[in-house]
Order: sequence, then C-alpha cells, then structure tokens
Amino acid sequence: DKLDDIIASGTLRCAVVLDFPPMGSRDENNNPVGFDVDYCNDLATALGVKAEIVETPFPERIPALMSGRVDVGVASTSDTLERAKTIGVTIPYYAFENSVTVNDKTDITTWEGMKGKTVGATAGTYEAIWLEGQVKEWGEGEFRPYQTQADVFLALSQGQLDATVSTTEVANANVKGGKFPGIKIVDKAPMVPDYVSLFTMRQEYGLINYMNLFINQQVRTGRYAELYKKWIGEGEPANLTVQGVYR
Amino acid sequence: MFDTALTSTDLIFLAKGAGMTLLVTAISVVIGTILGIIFGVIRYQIGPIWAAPLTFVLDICRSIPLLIQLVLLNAFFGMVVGLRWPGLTVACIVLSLYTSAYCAEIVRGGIEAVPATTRRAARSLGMTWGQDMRQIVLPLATRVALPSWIGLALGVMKDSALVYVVQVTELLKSTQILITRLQEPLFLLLICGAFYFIISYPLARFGGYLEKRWSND
Amino acid sequence: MIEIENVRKSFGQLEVLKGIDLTVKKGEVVTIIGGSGSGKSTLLTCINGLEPIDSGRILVDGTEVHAKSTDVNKLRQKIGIVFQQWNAFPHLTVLENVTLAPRKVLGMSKEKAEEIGVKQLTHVGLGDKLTTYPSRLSGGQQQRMAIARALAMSPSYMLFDEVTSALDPQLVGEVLDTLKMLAEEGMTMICVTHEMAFARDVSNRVAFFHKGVMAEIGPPEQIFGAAQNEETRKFLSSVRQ
Amino acid sequence: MIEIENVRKSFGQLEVLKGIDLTVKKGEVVTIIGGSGSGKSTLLTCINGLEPIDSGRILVDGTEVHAKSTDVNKLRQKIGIVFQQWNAFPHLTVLENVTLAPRKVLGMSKEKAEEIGVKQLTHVGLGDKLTTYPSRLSGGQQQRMAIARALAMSPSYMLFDEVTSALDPQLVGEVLDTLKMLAEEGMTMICVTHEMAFARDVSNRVAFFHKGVMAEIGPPEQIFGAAQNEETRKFLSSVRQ
Amino acid sequence: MFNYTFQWNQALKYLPRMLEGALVTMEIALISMVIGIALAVLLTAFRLSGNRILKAIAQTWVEVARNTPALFQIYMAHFGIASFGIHLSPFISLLIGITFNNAGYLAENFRGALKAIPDTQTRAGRSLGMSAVQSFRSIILPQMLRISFLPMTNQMVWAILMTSLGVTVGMNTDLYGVTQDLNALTFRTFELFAIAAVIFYLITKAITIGARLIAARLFRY
Ligand SMILES: Nc1ncnc2c1ncn2[C@@H]1O[C@H](COP(=O)(O)OP(=O)(O)OP(=O)(O)O)[C@@H](O)[C@H]1O
Ligand SMILES: Nc1ncnc2c1ncn2[C@@H]1O[C@H](COP(=O)(O)OP(=O)(O)OP(=O)(O)O)[C@@H](O)[C@H]1O
Ligand SMILES: [Mg+2]
Ligand SMILES: [Mg+2]
Repeated sequence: DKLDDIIASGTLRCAVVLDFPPMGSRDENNNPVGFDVDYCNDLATALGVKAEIVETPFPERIPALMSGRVDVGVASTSDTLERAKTIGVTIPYYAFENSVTVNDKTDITTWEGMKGKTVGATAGTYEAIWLEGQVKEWGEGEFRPYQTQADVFLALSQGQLDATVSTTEVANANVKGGKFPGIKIVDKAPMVPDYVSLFTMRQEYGLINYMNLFINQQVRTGRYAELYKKWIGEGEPANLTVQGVYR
Repeated sequence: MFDTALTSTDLIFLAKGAGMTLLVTAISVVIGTILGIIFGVIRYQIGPIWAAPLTFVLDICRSIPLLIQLVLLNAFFGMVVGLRWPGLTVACIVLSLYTSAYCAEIVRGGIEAVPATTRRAARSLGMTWGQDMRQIVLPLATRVALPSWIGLALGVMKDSALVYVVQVTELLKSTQILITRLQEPLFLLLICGAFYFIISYPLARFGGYLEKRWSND
Repeated sequence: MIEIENVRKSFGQLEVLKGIDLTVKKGEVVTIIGGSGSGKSTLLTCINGLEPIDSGRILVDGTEVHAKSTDVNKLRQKIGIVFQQWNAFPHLTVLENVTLAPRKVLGMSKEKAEEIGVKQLTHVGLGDKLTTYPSRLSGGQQQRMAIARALAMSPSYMLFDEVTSALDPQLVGEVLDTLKMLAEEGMTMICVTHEMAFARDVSNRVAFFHKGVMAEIGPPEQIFGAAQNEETRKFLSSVRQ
Repeated sequence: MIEIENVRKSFGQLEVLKGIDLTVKKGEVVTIIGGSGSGKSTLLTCINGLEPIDSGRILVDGTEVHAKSTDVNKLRQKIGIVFQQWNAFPHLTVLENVTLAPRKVLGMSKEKAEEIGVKQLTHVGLGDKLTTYPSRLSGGQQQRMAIARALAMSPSYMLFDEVTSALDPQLVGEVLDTLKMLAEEGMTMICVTHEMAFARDVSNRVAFFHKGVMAEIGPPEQIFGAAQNEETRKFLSSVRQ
Repeated sequence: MFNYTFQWNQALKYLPRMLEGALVTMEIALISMVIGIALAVLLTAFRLSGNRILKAIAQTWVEVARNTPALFQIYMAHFGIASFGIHLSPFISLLIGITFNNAGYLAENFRGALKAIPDTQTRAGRSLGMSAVQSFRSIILPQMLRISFLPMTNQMVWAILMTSLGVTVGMNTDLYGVTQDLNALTFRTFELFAIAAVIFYLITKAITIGARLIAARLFRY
C-alpha cells in the first residue's frame, strides 16, 4: 500500500501551502519554511525517508493528491465531513482560531461589522466557506475568494477588500510582518475552532493509522510545543482534544 | 526609479521561472508541431469525412479553457487512472495537444496553398507521394505556414502561464511568489510583463516580416 | 507505343471520356483539338496514370498503366508531361527544377544530373538562366523550363497540354518552336493545343474531341481541309473567325 | 464648362503633368488617348479634386477646384467619374450601390433615391438586376452600374477612365454603347480610352497625351487622319497594328 | 488501475449553479467584445491617423495586448491598477483585462482587413461627393467588418475561454469560479470540471454556429 510505497521510494512528497505564514512561506532565498514544512520533515524522518515539499495553492491541494503528485497533505486542511467523503483525514494536528482583519480606513470593529462590506478569503479554505455562507445569510455585501492567502492580504492592504477572516496565526504573522501596511486585527471570528488534519487517499488506512500515531507522538514528545514556539510564539499551543467525545 | 527589496537571489528565482516557461513552451511546441504536421497531413489526405473524429478531438482542444484542460487531465491521470506523473508532464501533454490542434489547421492551410498542378508536375516526373511531399510540398507549404506557426508558438508561450495549476512554477507563478514576499506588485509585474514582451515582440515582428516578404513573390 | 483501348472515365455523374481508342506509334506526333470540357486534358492525365480510369485499358510499351501490379512511378519516367501553367517549382532555381527528379527518382549523382540539366536547358534556350528562380522568368521561359525538366528524365513519350494557352501572344512562338524542334528530333508526342497552325505543321495525325468522344482523326490535310464530321467543321470554323 | 489652365503635378521627383491647358465646353465630348503613364488618369483625378495639383488651376463652372474655400464634396456632385475597375461596392446590392450617394450626400429619402436609381439602372440596361450583388455581375454590367451610380447624382460632367480596359473583349461593346448613348443625350464628357474606333465615332475633339504633355488636340478627323505631331502618328500606328 | 468511483450525481446536482455561472461568463465575453470592437475601431483610426502620439498609444496597446499573456493582463488590471489606489471589483477587472486583450487583437485584424480593401473604394465614394467620414462609414467599415468577421468570431471564443482566468482576481460567479468553489466544497474535481468542460464546449460551438448563421444572413454578397 501507500505506506510501503513511500518507504520503498525513499521520499515523502507533501503538499504544503507556501503563502500561508507562519504555517508555510518562503525565506529570503525562496526556500520553503514554516510549521507545516517542519511537520512534513518530521514525518519523513519518522518514516526514514527524504521529504519533498510540493508547493500547492489552497484550491489545488486535493487535485494534487488525487493526481498522485503528492503522497500526503500537510496543508492546514480543515477536516470537514464533506471533504472526508473524498479524502482520508487524520486526527487533528493543529487547531486554528480565526480572526477578523480589516483595512485601517474602514470603521469595522467587530466581526458583525463586516455585514454589508466587501470581504474576502482564500478560495477553498474553511474560513472562506464560512464567510461566504455568512455573507449569503446577511444578504448584503460582497464576498471575493482569491487564489492565495497573499492575494487576499494584498487586496486588503490595497483597500480592495474591507475585511478578511483568516486563522489568527496567519493574521498575526501578516500584520506583524509589516509587508502589508494599513491593516489590523479587530476581532475573533465566531467559528468553531478550525481543526486541521493531515490527509491522504481515502483508502490508505495503513498510512492514516501511521499518521494518527505520529500526531499523537508529536504531542507526547513535546515536539508539537517546540514547533509552536518556533513558528507561532509564546503561550500554550492549541488544544487538540474535544471535550466529551473520543478522537 | 523603484526602491526595491529585490535581491539577486530573487532575480535568479525569476530567471528559473522564466527558464521553466521556456522549457514548457519548447517541449510543447516541438511535440505539438510534430503531432500537428501528422494530424494536418492525415486530415488533408483522408478528407474531411473520415477525419471527422480527429477534427472533433482537435476542436475540443481549442474550445475548452486551458485551465480546465489542465485541471481535468491532471485529475484524470491522477485520480481515475492512477498515474503518478509530474505536473510538468501533464502541462506538456495538454499544451502539446493544444498546439497540435492549431498546428494541424496551419499545416492543412499550407498544403492547400500548394497548387495542385505543381504537385501533378512532380508526380508526373515519377516522384513518389513521399518525394512529392518532402521535395515540393514541404518547402512551399512552409513559406505559407511559418508566419502563422511563429504566432502559434508565441501564443503557446503566453498560455504556458496557466500551467501553475499543475504545480509547475513558471515565470508568472514565480512573480506571484515574489509578490507574496516582497509586496511590490506593480514593479514585479512590470518585470514579468517585460520578459514576455521581450521574447514575444521581436519574434512576432519577424513573423510579420516573413509574411510580407513571402506574400510578395 | 501508346495503346488506348475503349477508355471510359467519369467524374461523379459526368462521363468525360466515352470510350476512346487511339494508338500512337513510336516517332509519331498526334495533336488533339476540341472544345473546352471535351476531355482532352483528362485523357492525358489518364495516360500517365495520374487519374484512374473506369474501364478499358491503356498500354505504354505493352505495360498496362492502370494494372495493380504496375509501378506507376517507374512508368511515368518514360512519359514526360507539361501542363498549361503553374508547372515550376518556385522554391528551386531553374537548374534545380530540372535536376530534382533525376536525382531523387533515378538516384543520379549531383554532377551527372547537372550535366544533363545544363544540356537540356541549353537545348530549349535557357542555358543562361541556370541559377535564376522561376518567378523571374517569363511565362514562355517557364514553359520551356518545364519541357527541359521533363526531357531530363529521358522520356520515350512527351505529352503537352495546352502549353501555350496561358501565355501572352508574343511568347507563344518561342514555346511552339521548342515543340517543333522536339518533333523534328523524332520524339513521340501527344499535344493538346488550340494553335491550329501549329497542329497543321507538326502533326502526323490530328484528333478532334467532342463531348468525350474522339469524333474524327486523320492527317492534318483531312481535318483542316476536308473534315468528314459535322462537329469538326463547326469547331474549326468557330476557331478561325 | 471645365477650364484647365497650365496645370502641373508631380509625384515626388516624377513630373506627371507638365502644364496642361484644356477647356471643355458644355455638351462637348473630349477623348484623351496616349501611352501608359502619360498622365491621363492623373488629370481626371485632379479635375474632381481627388488629387491636389502643384500649380495652375482648374475651374469647373467657374469654381476653382483646388481653392481652400471650395467645398469639394459639393463640387464632386457635379462631376461623375467612373474608373477602370473595382468601382462597385461589393457589400451593397446594385440598387443600393446607386442610391447610397443620393441618400447620404443629397439627403434624399429612400423612396426618392430608389426611384432615381431604378430609372438610371434601367437607362443603362440593368433594370432587372436591382437586388443582385455586384459579384454576380459581369465586368461590363459592373461598369454600367458604376455609370448609373454616377448619373444618379445628376452630374453636369462625366469623366471616364479606361472604363473598358479591364473587360473581356465581348463585354467592351455593351459599355461603349452606354457611353455613346450618354454622348448622344448631350452629356459633357471627358473619356480616357484605348478604343480608337470609339474615340473617332463619339468625340468632338481628341487629345493625345505624351509624357505629361498634351502633344496634340483636334477633331477626330485631324488626329486619326492627319496627325500633325510625330509622336501622335507613332502612337496611332503602334495601336493599329 | 481504475480504483476511482465516479459520483456524477454529486456533481450534477450543482448543474443549475454552473449554468448560472455560464451566463455570467457569456455576459462578460459579450460586453468585452462589444467594447473591444468599438475600441479596436478607434485604435485602428489612431494607427492610421497622422498624429504621432495617438499612433504611439495605439501601437503600444496593440503590441502589449498581443505580446503578453492574458493572465498577466488580467492580474495587472486588478492588482497592478490597485497600486495606484484604484479599486475595481473582480468583475470589472476581468472585463477590463479581456477587453484590453480583445481590442489589441481586433485592431490588428482590422488593419489587415483594411489593407485588403482596394483604395479605389474610397476613391469611388469620395468622387460621388461623400465626405471622408461618410465613405469610411458606409463603404469601408462594412467591408472591413465582413472581412474580419471570422477573426472576430475566434476572438469571441477566446473571450469566453479567457473568463476562466478571472479566478486569479477573486472572481467566483463565472463558470470557472463557480466550478472551483464547488470543488473546494466537495472535492469532486474530475466530475465538476468535466461538466464545466462540456458547458464551455457547447457555448463555443453555439458561438461558431451562430456566427455562421449570422454571416449567412448578413453577408449575402
Ligand atoms: N478532378 C475533376 N473532378 C471533377 N470534374 C472534373 C475534374 N477534372 C475535369 N473535370 C471535368 O471533366 C470535363 C472534361 O475536363 P477536361 O479538363 O478533360 O477538358 P478539356 O478538354 O481539357 O478542356 P479545356 O480545353 O478547357 O482544358 C470538364 O467538364 C471538367 O469540368
Ligand atoms: N499616387 C501616385 N503616387 C506616385 N506615382 C503615381 C501615383 N499615381 C500615378 N503615378 C505615376 O504617375 C505617372 C502617370 O500615371 P497615370 O496613371 O496618370 O498614367 P496614365 O496615362 O493613366 O496611364 P495608363 O494608361 O497606364 O492608365 C505614372 O508613371 C505613375 O506611375
Ligand atoms: Mg484541358
Ligand atoms: Mg490610367
């Protein structure tokens, strides 16, 4: 099966989104870095193979997997039930809170302030699906999905968007990074925490099992906290368990 | 004029993207042209009715957005057939077919532009079909077809900007990656546009020149 | 010897040749005259196998042109043909036009082919145009080049299809002179022509075609002097006026 | 009355008209003959102001054609002109070809314009071709349509520039007959032509142009019978042979 | 080898949404063609005019449109223009990008078409007393449009195909955008895009056939 194939081939090819700091981005030499990149490397080390990072925009994660371009996805992928019909997801390896980031020039101070404004998010993400639903519910305003997280913040910074919803980590990184002037975080988005999973082909139980254990080990050994500290900052890493239910 | 954070590594990174653009273009144009010649000759030779299935397939290649062709073929090979092909391969397959569809038309036009009597003269000197094709039709049809072919090759280069969807980092994608990091959209886009322009414009002009020259005599 | 036996040929519904019989002996010059659409060109293209026939047969030196087993490419080397126009290969020089077939078809060396090419071009009066491209030649010179090109294959027979009708009047003479010269040298020839004076001067026999039928054939004196067939007389009087 | 006074005209280095003087009175028919490139067409296009002139002047009914203050569009309504070929507007039917200018330039109603159009087309013998497109017409019919089109503007003068020279011989007659008819109706005309018989029959005066100069002018009997000028005689003998 | 289960029902239930997207796609293509043709006529006039500045503007437009990728032009119309503080909706950005491209290609076609019209046509018009504008409008323009009709049809097809590039500027109401959104929702990539491909094919066929019918009615000469 896939697990054997990976070990036999000697490389693990991970789909990683590289315009999603701090989870994935590029350093000044344009090499991939970030939480997900390290996570993939750890997984490869555990398997005893070499890691190969395949840059994949959000909308292309599943096609990339399906077309066999990658073996697994370490790509901040929310574990929705709809998606689980098509792909196999592991237990969560990270959990995002989502924040509302706005352009300075708007008067938005709470998430409800987005009502009637032009808002956007990265096409194909959890928060985009939520936000688009929200705009529909409000019945006013406009929703625009962009192809990459960078395009979203670029548009926000240019004033083409009034507000966006993104994971708090990404929002913090972009606001602090200083590359996008004129934006600020104003509120949390009232969403269920966005649990994200590793994924692979639906029928690859062996690999899914292996990755479940791997995630468990990352937490147990303290590597999870270490990566959190390295990429996100001080404080408690997000809790990966849900009160009152298994898994 | 521009105060930029662009470093020399970034320029190398862009150059790599440009190299990928040229590589994809070169492979697709070469394969597409060979296929296009074969398809064009077949279509000319067996007549429109028998060639209908081929015409239909080639027509499809021209009637569906390249983006969809790329996504679809990618999904087909990967999901349905289960082949682990790199994105570059899929990109080249799609672009080659796309090229061949247009090239077949150009080739057919070129062959039809060779007067039947000239070919008759060749055959009546005892030349075989192959000799006639090689010695008479090829050189004459080339004159008619070359300018359009140059246009086609440049079109393929420009359309190769779309292969980013199958994870091939070509020039425009490299530019977008740098825009992500450096936040200088206008400046980077201008560099990128200038690159395409510098390659495309002189060749397009050359094609126009050939057309003018050869249509005169 | 070219033997044409009861040849029939249709394009779709239209019967263009309605049973033609004609034998051309070695050294003979036969001219074919007749109205437009009467099937003259079609007959020539059938003789060298460029067009298939529906029934009957055509023998060239005893070989049946349209038999499956016949190598037409080989046969065509024996039969030179020159058409009304657009004969020249425009991308080749005059000399290359003439040497192409000897080299590619007969596998001659470049030197040998050029030797023959120069000889034939000189023969038709184009010895000074060897490296010119056809587009620089007058129509008459182009036709003479086409003749030299056919001759370079050393054919036993030459077919000419209205080789002068696309030419300006003052250029007709030079081409007809070349044909006359060939005839005098003993080449076996079938010429389709509208030039009656030429037909009268050069031919051993003149054939008149009318609507796919060879309505009359005979020595020029008979055809031009005392045509038996009503249609022949009509045609000739329309041409003369 | 058309008065041409010492008109000079060059294209770049080439002087095409070297001081032409000519007066055409109402009802007169003047034909211009001469070798190719002698400036005949150029003169006609100068008369209706399509080409500027370098010096001299041209007066039409007393209005100076090339004066700044002159409204050439208005002036041109008086002067019909028909060229050698490519006259027809291929995207319009025959009737639309004829009614276009009356409607757009004179602001006529569609009905009025069509009435005139039908009249003029019937006049030149094309009454049955009204809704045909020009591409379906023979060359001769196209030229007659062009004449009708010019006539529909009720011009006082008509200029004809070799209207028959692009036509097959059998079509020349019908166009020349139309011109003769116009001449007999008293139209003032300047015709450039190579048809000597026509020039002799129809003209009041014949002008011979040679290298930008009007070498000789006179009644047809003089020009064709006893030309004074050496060049005229040369030209006529070359045409006649 | 074929261990993939097609779930066409899953995808087909979204067909109405995709057809709505197809309408938007056609709308954009149509508007961009109409404006593109008008601009192309203008550019052609600029290029023929004696004015050096107008000529240079038109020339630059045509060459940039023809020598850079359409995707680049559309990206530029959104993020590039925004660098000057001008904010355009994805719809408008896409429209501008495609229109820019259309106008450039069509202007080049028009120029070729004009060359094919003998200048005796203008002469004939002028000598009937028509003004320069009148003869251009009633004689040259109709013939030019007729000669460029086939290239215009092709350009229309390209405009349809180019709408798929709108996703890069945040467009999600056109056919491609809708398909991509649905794909994010369900991950039925192959089925969804196959349906989109069929719709695109049918649209382009309809355009080519429609154009042929129009041409047959319009150009009877
Ligand atoms: N390839 C073809 N397909 C269909 N019809 C043809 C073809 N070639 C010739 N014909 C028709 O066959 C008839 C005889 O043609 P052919 O060229 O033999 O006449 P011809 O006697 O040579 O006339 P001309 O003096 O005009 O050359 C004509 O009606 C012609 O239209
Ligand atoms: N627009 C132009 N630009 C440059 N040269 C021109 C132009 N029009 C005509 N000429 C030149 O002017 C000369 C006279 O031309 P014109 O057409 O008046 O001669 P023509 O007497 O009408 O000859 P033809 O009998 O061949 O029509 C020729 O040498 C021609 O090449
Ligand atoms: Mg013939
Ligand atoms: Mg003239």
